[in-house]
Amino acid sequence: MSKPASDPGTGGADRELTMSRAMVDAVAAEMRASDDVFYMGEDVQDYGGIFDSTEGLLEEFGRDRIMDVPISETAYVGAAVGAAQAGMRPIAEIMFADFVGVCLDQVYNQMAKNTYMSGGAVNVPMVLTTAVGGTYNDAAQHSQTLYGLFAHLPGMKVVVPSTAYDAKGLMHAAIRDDDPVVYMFHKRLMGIGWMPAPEGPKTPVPEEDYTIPLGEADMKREGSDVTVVTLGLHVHRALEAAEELAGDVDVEVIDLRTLVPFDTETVVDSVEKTGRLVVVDEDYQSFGVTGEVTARVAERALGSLEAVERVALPDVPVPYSRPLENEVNPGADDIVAAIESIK
Amino acid sequence: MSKPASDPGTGGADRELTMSRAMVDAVAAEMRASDDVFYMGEDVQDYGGIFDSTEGLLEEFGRDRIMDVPISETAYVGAAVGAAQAGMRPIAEIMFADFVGVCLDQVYNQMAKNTYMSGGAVNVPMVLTTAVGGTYNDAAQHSQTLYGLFAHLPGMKVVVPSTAYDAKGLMHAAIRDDDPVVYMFHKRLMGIGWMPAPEGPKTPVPEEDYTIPLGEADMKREGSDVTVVTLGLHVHRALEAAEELAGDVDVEVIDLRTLVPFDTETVVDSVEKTGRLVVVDEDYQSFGVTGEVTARVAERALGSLEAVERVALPDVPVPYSRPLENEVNPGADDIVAAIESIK
Amino acid sequence: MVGANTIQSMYEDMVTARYYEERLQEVYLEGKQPAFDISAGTIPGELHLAAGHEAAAAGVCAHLRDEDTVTAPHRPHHVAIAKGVDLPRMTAEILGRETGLCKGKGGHMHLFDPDVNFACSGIIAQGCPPAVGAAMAAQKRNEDSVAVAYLGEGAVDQGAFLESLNLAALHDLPVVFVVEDNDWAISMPVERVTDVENTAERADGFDMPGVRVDHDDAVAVYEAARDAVGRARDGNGPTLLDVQVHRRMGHFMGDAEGYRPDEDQERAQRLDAIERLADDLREHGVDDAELNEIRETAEERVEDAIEWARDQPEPAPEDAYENVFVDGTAAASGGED
Amino acid sequence: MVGANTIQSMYEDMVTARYYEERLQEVYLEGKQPAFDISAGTIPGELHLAAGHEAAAAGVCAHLRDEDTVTAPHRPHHVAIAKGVDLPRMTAEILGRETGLCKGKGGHMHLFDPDVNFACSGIIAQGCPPAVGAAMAAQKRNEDSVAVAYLGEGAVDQGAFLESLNLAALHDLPVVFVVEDNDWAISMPVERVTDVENTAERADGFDMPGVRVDHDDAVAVYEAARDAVGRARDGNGPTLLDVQVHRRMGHFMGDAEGYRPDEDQERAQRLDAIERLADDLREHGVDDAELNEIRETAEERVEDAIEWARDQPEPAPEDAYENVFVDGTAAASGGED
Ligand SMILES: Cc1ncc(C[n+]2csc(CCOP(=O)(O)OP(=O)(O)O)c2C)c(N)n1
Ligand SMILES: Cc1ncc(C[n+]2csc(CCOP(=O)(O)OP(=O)(O)O)c2C)c(N)n1
Ligand SMILES: [Mg+2]
Ligand SMILES: [Mg+2]
Repeated sequence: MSKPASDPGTGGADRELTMSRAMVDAVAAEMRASDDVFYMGEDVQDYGGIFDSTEGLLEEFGRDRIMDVPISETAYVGAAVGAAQAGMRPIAEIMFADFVGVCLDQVYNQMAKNTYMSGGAVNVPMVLTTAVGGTYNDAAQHSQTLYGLFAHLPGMKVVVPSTAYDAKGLMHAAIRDDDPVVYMFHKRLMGIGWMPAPEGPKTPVPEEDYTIPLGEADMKREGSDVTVVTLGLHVHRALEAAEELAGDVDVEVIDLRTLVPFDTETVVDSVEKTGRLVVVDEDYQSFGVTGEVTARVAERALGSLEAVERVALPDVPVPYSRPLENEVNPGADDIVAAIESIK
Repeated sequence: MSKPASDPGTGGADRELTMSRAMVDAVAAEMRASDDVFYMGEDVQDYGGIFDSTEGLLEEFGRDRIMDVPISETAYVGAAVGAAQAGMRPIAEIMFADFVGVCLDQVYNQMAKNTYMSGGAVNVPMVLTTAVGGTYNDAAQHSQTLYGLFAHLPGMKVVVPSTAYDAKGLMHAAIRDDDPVVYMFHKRLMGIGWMPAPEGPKTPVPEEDYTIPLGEADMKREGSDVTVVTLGLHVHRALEAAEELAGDVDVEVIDLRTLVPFDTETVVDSVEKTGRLVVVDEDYQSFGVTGEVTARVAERALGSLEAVERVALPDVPVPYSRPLENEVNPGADDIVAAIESIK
Repeated sequence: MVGANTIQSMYEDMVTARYYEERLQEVYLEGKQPAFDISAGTIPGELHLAAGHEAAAAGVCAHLRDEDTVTAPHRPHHVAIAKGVDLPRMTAEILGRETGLCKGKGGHMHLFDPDVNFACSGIIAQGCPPAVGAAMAAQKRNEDSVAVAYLGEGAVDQGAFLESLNLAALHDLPVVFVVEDNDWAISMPVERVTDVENTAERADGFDMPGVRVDHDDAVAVYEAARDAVGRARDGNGPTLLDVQVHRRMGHFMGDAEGYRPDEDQERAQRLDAIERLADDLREHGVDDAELNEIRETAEERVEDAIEWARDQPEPAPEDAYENVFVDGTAAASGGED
Repeated sequence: MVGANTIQSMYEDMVTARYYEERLQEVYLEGKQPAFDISAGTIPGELHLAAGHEAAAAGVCAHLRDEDTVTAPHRPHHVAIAKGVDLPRMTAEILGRETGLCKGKGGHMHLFDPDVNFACSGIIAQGCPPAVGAAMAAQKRNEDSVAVAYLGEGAVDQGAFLESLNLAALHDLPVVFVVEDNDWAISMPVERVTDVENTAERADGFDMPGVRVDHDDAVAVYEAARDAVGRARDGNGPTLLDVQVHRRMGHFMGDAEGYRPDEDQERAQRLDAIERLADDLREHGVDDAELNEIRETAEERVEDAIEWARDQPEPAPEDAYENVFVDGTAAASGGED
């Protein structure tokens, strides 16, 4: 089911969708298919989700299944855990991933652990959706991705789509999954009217249902000189960097798509081919995604690894002012520089 | 001030202390020196801290300075943030690091970020103490170290002592530090009556004050064949493994002691000497300490790095039953095996 | 009025729970003497026993069916027994055995029995939101099952509880919150952590009825719970019950209670809900021989459970990698995959 | 009785705040038309303006001194102005300039002015615990300063607020919690998120006085706050004030308020606390010329602040690495160290 961005969808006949429409498309289809699926979040009814994550769903499904909830993330995320254990398939939205600090216990000590702690006697088939990322000067408490935080804590799968095609397939897979899945969508990719997306995320999307298996990275661009491993918004920045270097350096771009489970093989195979690794991440650099990717390659393909660079948020909270945020959030130029430094 | 465990303290005349006594010693000295220092936590008054972290302090300092608090971690950790910004030097204890999920927002969005978000206009000179670790079958919600989680989030320093000598010096440094410091003490090292400690953590400890600068790793054992980088309880397991292999493999053991700031130099220098790296951690393996250490070495000393192994909790919640916990929590035997696999 | 059969059934639960805790205490100390080592012996780790809390379990659970959900906190055994959790498998779990409720992965603070919809969590008050969620599921499915969340009086200052009150009241969810007030949160007496004398007062501010049961009288609890569970089942929304109980043992095994005044400990021993209920039964014409028989039957059940559990094998070390995900996704996203 | 000087001073704060928000709205939209792009223009990112909330700020802050601490939420400007935060530097911060209060690192949701002990946080209700902590510091140091935590009515279902009530009451801390009830939490009307009509009712269950001020009448707020701040300053503990205000603009700039009934928006425009206060001043004999003068002075102050801010330089990119730690520890524990 995995398709490169260069030829997404099932054919020319497919409509193009923004990432948010593709995500909503999958939610709607799953809600039609089963009464057990419902959506809880702040401003998901009349507002349709601050980042369009539920746009249009209220009309079709009504207020019992598209539920506005009090600003009580612990209570409603925990309620999703309880409803999931009772056999439903709730989707709970944390408006910004930055807010997980007010409800992390329900996320990592309950949602993610109940299956294991019960020896598999219970399971928690829920999806936790949340918006991530910066680039629009929303400062330190509204710009984080926190990919590494979620992925570090065992028991939840973690999904980060970068295109409309992937967003739909991953959402279908997430809702049908019998385990808890954290679905992290980047605000800048959603195609929201007031936050223009780059070119890449809007893709052809088939009308029919399809799933993208969790745990499969996607080669978004083939190349032979350097492997860039990344996710989310930075897939598009990496592709931009690759285009810029085309002719000079032949860059392979791997979109992780899911962090848990992690597709080590695709990454390692690529580095065995190119010998050079650049890991790009919008999350804080240390103790996060870039370290993990580097370590997996070092463990398995140290002999092939000629050079490695990490390009990530340099362990500072996200600053507000434009020149400051631009400095710390890796741009295509930073990726180009990293590639050139080891090519 | 940094001293190897083989010769801790200032001389033979020093009394030997357990790690908990050494930690309390420093807290008491700082409380005597300044009325701004006070301690908040659950069961820190009459109980003296479930893990002896405040044993004896109530008698000397009374209930206004050693404060039992409601089971409201968000409220009292946040109160520490406010008191610190008002110029005091509070110490707030989260009884088990596992509970940080109920108050993470105060920890990472307020305590750790206020300095940066204010452009340095305010600072938050507080210490967050917390007990970490397994080995006594307390299961998934009471056995985590979460080192990687804390270290990943910028704006807080993170300290993990492994001996009484280090515990005292790091606690003095932490309280005097003008930034927030998370002080993570391993239950198994404290020397609590009902949880026997291994040999190593009880060391001679000088009567007088001394600080161990944050950000300095400590070579706990010199060796030339393999570098083992670790922290906390696993320093002692690594030393045990090193002894076991002595004569066959000459193992260097580096105790990180602080995760933030991170002493890259000591680690890299060692690997440049030995060429072989084993990273050992009691936290979950992926997206954590072992990945970060490996990546730092790979970035800076790829040419010297001949082999790397990670030994950590294999991304499962901590299981209860004895054979299961023993399986996942790295033992000296696992460290021996890892060293032998790459020697 | 509460009939003799009901009282007798509660009495059975309560003597079972009491004897269970007394025997677990003994089993727990096996291998931990003379020097107490928490990680040694037949049962390692923390163990929180509920002797003195039985009335709160029996009085509420008497109104529950298997479909009803109960979430319990770190001190769960008495509630589990009253809810009908499989006693041998629960005991095997506490002993860390392969055939335990959770295959030895959960231990005594994390008991899950989906057959009777029982679960627990060792994090203070964090069982409340999932109970609210179970009630939400029932409401959405038009089922008349209810959910009960147990918590200690020390947990009522935790956001998870307070937020849950609001969410439950807002949607008129079929939830009953049961606060077991044993006067202590480990070493902290209730006056040290809140100015509010009884938690029922808090319910008001969330537009929810709050009822205080001042003595751990199982019959009084039963009556208060009848209204509360009935309200929930009838679709009339949640209730907060605040039940006075007594902690007869330390907070956890090994707690010498140095902080606790002798009179307080003595009072807990004196005010015994089980004896009170025996008197009630006597008033209903049950004689001492019958009471003895009930107790003996309960004791036998407990002994059988413990004996069975002791005979069970420990899990194999490699089982540690199973059950992170139900679909068989490799345990280790990082380990040897 | 509230004297003319006091009313006039509140009026000054309020017209300053109102004009400030109106002007910021204009500045914010610079560079964002015709197509609204949140990251474009003079002020990027979210912007939450407080037109219609002014009475809650002026009425409470009138009782405060520089030493008193105030924490504000995501909608902070009116409170900052009433507390005496440096207006030009605040504006420079909102414009992301180097000489802003926070060197351009904080932005409009994270304004810190230690000179007047003002701080904010963009996470709902998370300003409450630090306010409790500031009060705790005052109590420990035997100082008579107080702390005020502002929050919206949408924040009262968040654990951080509820836990803070208990901790403040328990230690009789000098804190005043001020709920600004503007009927909306973004698009969620208050009835959708709680059954409780006014938050003051919640105070009871935490053993704290709760006072509802039903209209955004600055004088009524002033009087309620006099008692509340006075109680705190005298060592008699915390109070919860619940003040009705009105949201005259969208939740944030760019919010078209499609969810909001026209009548509700019209009502917010009609019920204007500033006009009401102008009437009060007239009753005190202040004539329209004087009122005009006050307004003009306020407008000039605002214009000066904006003009100054516009002239300020942006921070240099490399400044991003500073201020993670005050002691100069390298910004990046991982970056190019
Ligand atoms: C969030 C959190 N904080 C602290 C603890 C540690 N802890 C476990 S039990 C307990 C006391 C609980 O008291 P109470 O709720 O009254 O229940 P009791 O033990 O008296 O039955 C504490 C503080 C925890 N498990 N979770
Ligand atoms: C913990 C958390 N959850 C959600 C949000 C997103 N959010 C920001 S403002 C807001 C609504 C707040 O409403 P209210 O408290 O009434 O304040 P108002 O905006 O009306 O002034 C929400 C949901 C947040 N900042 N923090
Ligand atoms: Mg209790
Ligand atoms: Mg509001």
